[in-house]
Amino acid sequence: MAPPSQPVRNTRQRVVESAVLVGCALAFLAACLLVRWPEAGPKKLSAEGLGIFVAAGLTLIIYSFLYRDNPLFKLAENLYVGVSLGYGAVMTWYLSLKPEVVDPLVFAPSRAALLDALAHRTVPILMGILLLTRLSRQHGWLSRYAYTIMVGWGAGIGIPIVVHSYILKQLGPSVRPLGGGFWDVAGGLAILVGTVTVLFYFFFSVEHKGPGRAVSRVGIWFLMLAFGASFGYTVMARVSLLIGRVHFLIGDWLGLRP
Amino acid sequence: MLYKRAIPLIIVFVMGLLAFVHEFVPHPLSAAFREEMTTWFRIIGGFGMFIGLYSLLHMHATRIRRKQLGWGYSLFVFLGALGMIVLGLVNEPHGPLGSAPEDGTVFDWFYMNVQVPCGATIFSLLAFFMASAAFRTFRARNLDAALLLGAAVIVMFGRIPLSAMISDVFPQAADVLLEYPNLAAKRGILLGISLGAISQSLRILFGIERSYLGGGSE
Amino acid sequence: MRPQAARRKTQAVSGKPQASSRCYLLASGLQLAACSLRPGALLAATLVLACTPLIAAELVAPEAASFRAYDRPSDDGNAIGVEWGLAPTEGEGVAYVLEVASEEDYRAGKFHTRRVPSVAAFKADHPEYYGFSPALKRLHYVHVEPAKFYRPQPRRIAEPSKEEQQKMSPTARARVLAGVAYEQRKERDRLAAERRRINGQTYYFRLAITDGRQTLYVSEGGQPKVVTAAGRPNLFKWGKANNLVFSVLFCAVIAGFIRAARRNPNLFIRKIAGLEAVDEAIGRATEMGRPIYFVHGLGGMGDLSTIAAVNILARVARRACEYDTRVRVMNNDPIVMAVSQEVVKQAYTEAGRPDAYNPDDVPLVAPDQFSYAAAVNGRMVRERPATILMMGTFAAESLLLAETGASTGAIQIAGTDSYTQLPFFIPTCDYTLMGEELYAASAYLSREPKLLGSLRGQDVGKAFLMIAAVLGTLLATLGLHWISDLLRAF
Amino acid sequence: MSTPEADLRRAAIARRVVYLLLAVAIVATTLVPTEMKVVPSPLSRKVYDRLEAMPAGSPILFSFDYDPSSKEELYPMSLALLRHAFRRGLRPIVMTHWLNGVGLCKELVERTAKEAGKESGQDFVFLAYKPGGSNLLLNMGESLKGAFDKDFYGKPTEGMPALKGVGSLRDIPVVVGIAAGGTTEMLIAYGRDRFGFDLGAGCTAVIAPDLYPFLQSDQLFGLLGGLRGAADYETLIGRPDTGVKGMPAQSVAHILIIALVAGANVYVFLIRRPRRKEA
Repeated sequence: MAPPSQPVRNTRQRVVESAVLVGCALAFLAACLLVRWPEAGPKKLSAEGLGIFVAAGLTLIIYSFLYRDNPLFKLAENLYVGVSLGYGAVMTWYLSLKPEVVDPLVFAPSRAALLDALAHRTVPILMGILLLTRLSRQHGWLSRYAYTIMVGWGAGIGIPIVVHSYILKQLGPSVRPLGGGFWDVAGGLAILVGTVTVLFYFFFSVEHKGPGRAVSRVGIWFLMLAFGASFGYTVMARVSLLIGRVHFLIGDWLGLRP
Repeated sequence: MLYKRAIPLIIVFVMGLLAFVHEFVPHPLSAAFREEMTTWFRIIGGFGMFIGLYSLLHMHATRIRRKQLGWGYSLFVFLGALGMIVLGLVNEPHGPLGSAPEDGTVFDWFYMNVQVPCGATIFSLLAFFMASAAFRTFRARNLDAALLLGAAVIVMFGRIPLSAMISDVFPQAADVLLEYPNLAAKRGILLGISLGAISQSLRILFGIERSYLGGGSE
Repeated sequence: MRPQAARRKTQAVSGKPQASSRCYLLASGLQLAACSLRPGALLAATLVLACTPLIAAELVAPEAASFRAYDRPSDDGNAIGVEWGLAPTEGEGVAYVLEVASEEDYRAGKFHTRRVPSVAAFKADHPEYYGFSPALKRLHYVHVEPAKFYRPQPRRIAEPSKEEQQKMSPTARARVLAGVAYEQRKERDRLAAERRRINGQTYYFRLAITDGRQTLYVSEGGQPKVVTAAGRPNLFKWGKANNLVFSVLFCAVIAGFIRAARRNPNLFIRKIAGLEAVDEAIGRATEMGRPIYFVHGLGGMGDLSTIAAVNILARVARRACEYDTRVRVMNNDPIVMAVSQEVVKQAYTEAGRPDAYNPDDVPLVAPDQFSYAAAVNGRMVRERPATILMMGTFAAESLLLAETGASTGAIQIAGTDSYTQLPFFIPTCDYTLMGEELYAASAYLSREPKLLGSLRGQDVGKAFLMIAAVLGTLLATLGLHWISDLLRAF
Repeated sequence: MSTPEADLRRAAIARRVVYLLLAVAIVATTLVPTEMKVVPSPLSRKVYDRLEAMPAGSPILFSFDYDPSSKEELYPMSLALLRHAFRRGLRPIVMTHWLNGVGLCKELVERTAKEAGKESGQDFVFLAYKPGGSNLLLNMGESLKGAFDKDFYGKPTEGMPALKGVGSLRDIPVVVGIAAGGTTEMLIAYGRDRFGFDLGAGCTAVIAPDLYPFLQSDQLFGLLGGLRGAADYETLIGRPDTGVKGMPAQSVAHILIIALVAGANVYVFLIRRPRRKEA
């Protein structure tokens, strides 16, 4: 994951960089010890304390990418991908497969419970196993039977739900009477004009010439203001993430925050 | 060909029609049908998860086997995944057939001190990329981009508490921008996307759209 | 169906359960369209209400004929609807007492009572069942769920006490608790079935009006009038009729246009400004004699945006080959790469230069998100292309690509349906194909019936929405809620 | 035309200077203990008022649909919401639709429950995760205890005091969805519009502007947007925490980025461009 432009590195630069790397590692270890040492001598390192060191180390390694993409960063990133994969697999077992497949059938509390579980769960479990055939090359088509039922249901139920919640309910406020003070009427008109012009901008059956061109221009202005709002909010979001990490490094790791 | 292509398409159509019609029928039978179907999909979902995880691990495994570019790092993906799976299934107080690992287990330690910090930090890198892009490439090259950057500045300044201290006009300006032009445009986009989603559902039901079938030979 | 007759049919004491409820509903449904169109009727109704003088003290019961009970339409059969006309003497202190009794209780003369304030509970409060006709404002209305009066008896499930649970081993305890949970679930299902059975029986209703001092029954021929009804599951939610009509009509329009597009591929689509920008950019690359970069998004071959990207790639490759300019296509998905190689090779042969095609120009750069962006950036900075086209689905890495592309001074054109990334493409690129414009460009170029038909069909939907919004607001401001009621979603 | 290598190096330096500027701005503001008064926005207040208006003991469903990548933005508001729910004596039912968010959800619930002295199964229930997304919501709409027959700790949900009187989503008056992705729209279409509960939303600032159409159509009763939303809610419940502490740094960072964008544009359009015309 190299940063945008990858400067060509000669040996001199390589030496400097490895020296800087060792320096940073030592500084990190010193900071960790310093933080824990003054409290009445070397306290036994609790699991939680060790955890904060590891987390702080990984955070700094990932920020090293800002200087340049380096093996340490790639290692941390791939370790993260691996740990997430493992976590996903374990949690899928404990929260979905075990309670839905193993517990009702293998650990059924009574015969009646077992029969009831068999009645309701055999078909979906068989379809789940069918789904797994997608991984093999020649039997892959068997998985279609599981997919088609799910995709068919999703497409079928999707139509009335989308019409209900995203079209009719959204049209509701667009057909309210324009009433109240000047600003309410102006606001209502602005929303009506905005919605209609944006819809017209994405209208492809009529040439955008003459009046059509004016309407689609207005539509673009509304779109630009909306994307501007999203731009500003996205900046706010990414900055908050960085602030959170800085709070962790300064507060939880170094304990400097008041 | 019948059982590889025709029957699946028939199933899609019948299932879709049932799902569509049952939405309009208040009869208790239709509620029972919905509960049964959603119970099925809840169970199948667990197997679906495994397909996603397996194919990712498989990709990294082939990269290691074939020593492709960056195979060393794929080794770490494997180590991380297998380590977590072993730790998760050990789960000492309850064992693999007990309830999920709770606080204080090594599994939970790795989640809290490796997965959470890495995930949070990687995403926070974007703040830096955004700052540098803001300086080097975000130009008001035409009226549209100028409007966009103008609105962005109004929202960015209006949403921080500092601006409210100076005067109420800034937060109000941001609110007006969000509650009128932004609302109108996003509603227009939402209506457009919804019509697109309905037409895609229709194409799936009538078998015009088949790309989701996949699964090996035609 | 004679709607007028259904309304006037008086309800005999022991008449069969309200058979005409369905036609009553149909009648009110028809009336919705008829009378709200005639503003005159609206005016008449408000006049009648206004001039009913409030007679002091003396209590008068509502008209016996208007007191009726029937199965509530459009429901799962768990409720009975009871309605009665407005009494002349209504007001703050005045309330109604509705008496409910099952078969046995009615014979024994025992009734459950339910108090209804006279200023509330109008039939017009439930448009999802009865529509919007103004007549409903002059009728009181209440849902009655008999199972709330006649509760089924829950059975006690034996549970091991805390101490017993302590003594058991974890697995034994889990098994016992699972057994108890299973019993409790069975009991819950039994109670639900029992409630449905109770709700399905016939019930008898009497109505009285009281102002705290006097109580007066609605009576017919000296006796308090008794009406009966039973809840029955219905087969259609009338409140969702507008949803059904819109869905079916819209799907018919889409299917129609797809079939039309199959017969006549050059169905009209307006010129797409973005495609002209692409042609100009190819021209610029030819003048400067530097390559064109085509950067795919993260989507697979199944995504609409990737299909659109490949269609645009076909045109770019053919045009570039005519002007003898090299096109390099960046990929992150093996299938998309294979398809792109095929498309570029075919475009070169069409342009009469099959020899110019070189597979290395369409490489698989890197598989996952950020390494793909970094690798493409490295190539862009080294090779400094004149034109960069980014088409498909993008995520956070769009910022990395657009920033580096802009800093190399190239003309950048982006096309994506990822609305979260558009705010970053617009200020960095010279032109941006936004959302559906990308699909329109793809349909414009490929003339594929599926894409063409859907696009034109969706346009009809957009036209309907535009007209409905403008007309609806206009009419609503003038006080006519015809369109607003039609679009109400329940 | 300068050589590509020179351009390359200059670009790399410019980029790193900006990175440093941003890092210094945030670290400095975090170190200097500054207090910043937060005036809660109307949309955040609506969420607060809705929870305040709920009678004690009524159930409330929290769906924390985020994972570690959005933790820094959504964990503070989730913490404030749960603290408020426990203080009001409500019965939180906590779940997530995101598999990788289960651990965060567990730590959050256990921490706030211990703080408020509440007991799992008695005062709240942690259902954690089940796959299915919109289908899971439809399933919960018919029977909540059918969808989740066990809670995270393996205890059966049937007969659990925390779920007394809660047969399905129809019996839950208020649901609050905290989203890092598209789950708010899903909660509206497959939940609120069908089962009639009031839906409040919290989300990363990236998505906040896209939810305004649903606020105007009353499909959402309020919205907490990003870290600012958390700061608003912490101020409303009178327990300032990470949200409020982050506001000074947020303000400084915003001003820096505004300066970068405005400055660069002013430099390019007012200073450099006219000179090129003269040459």
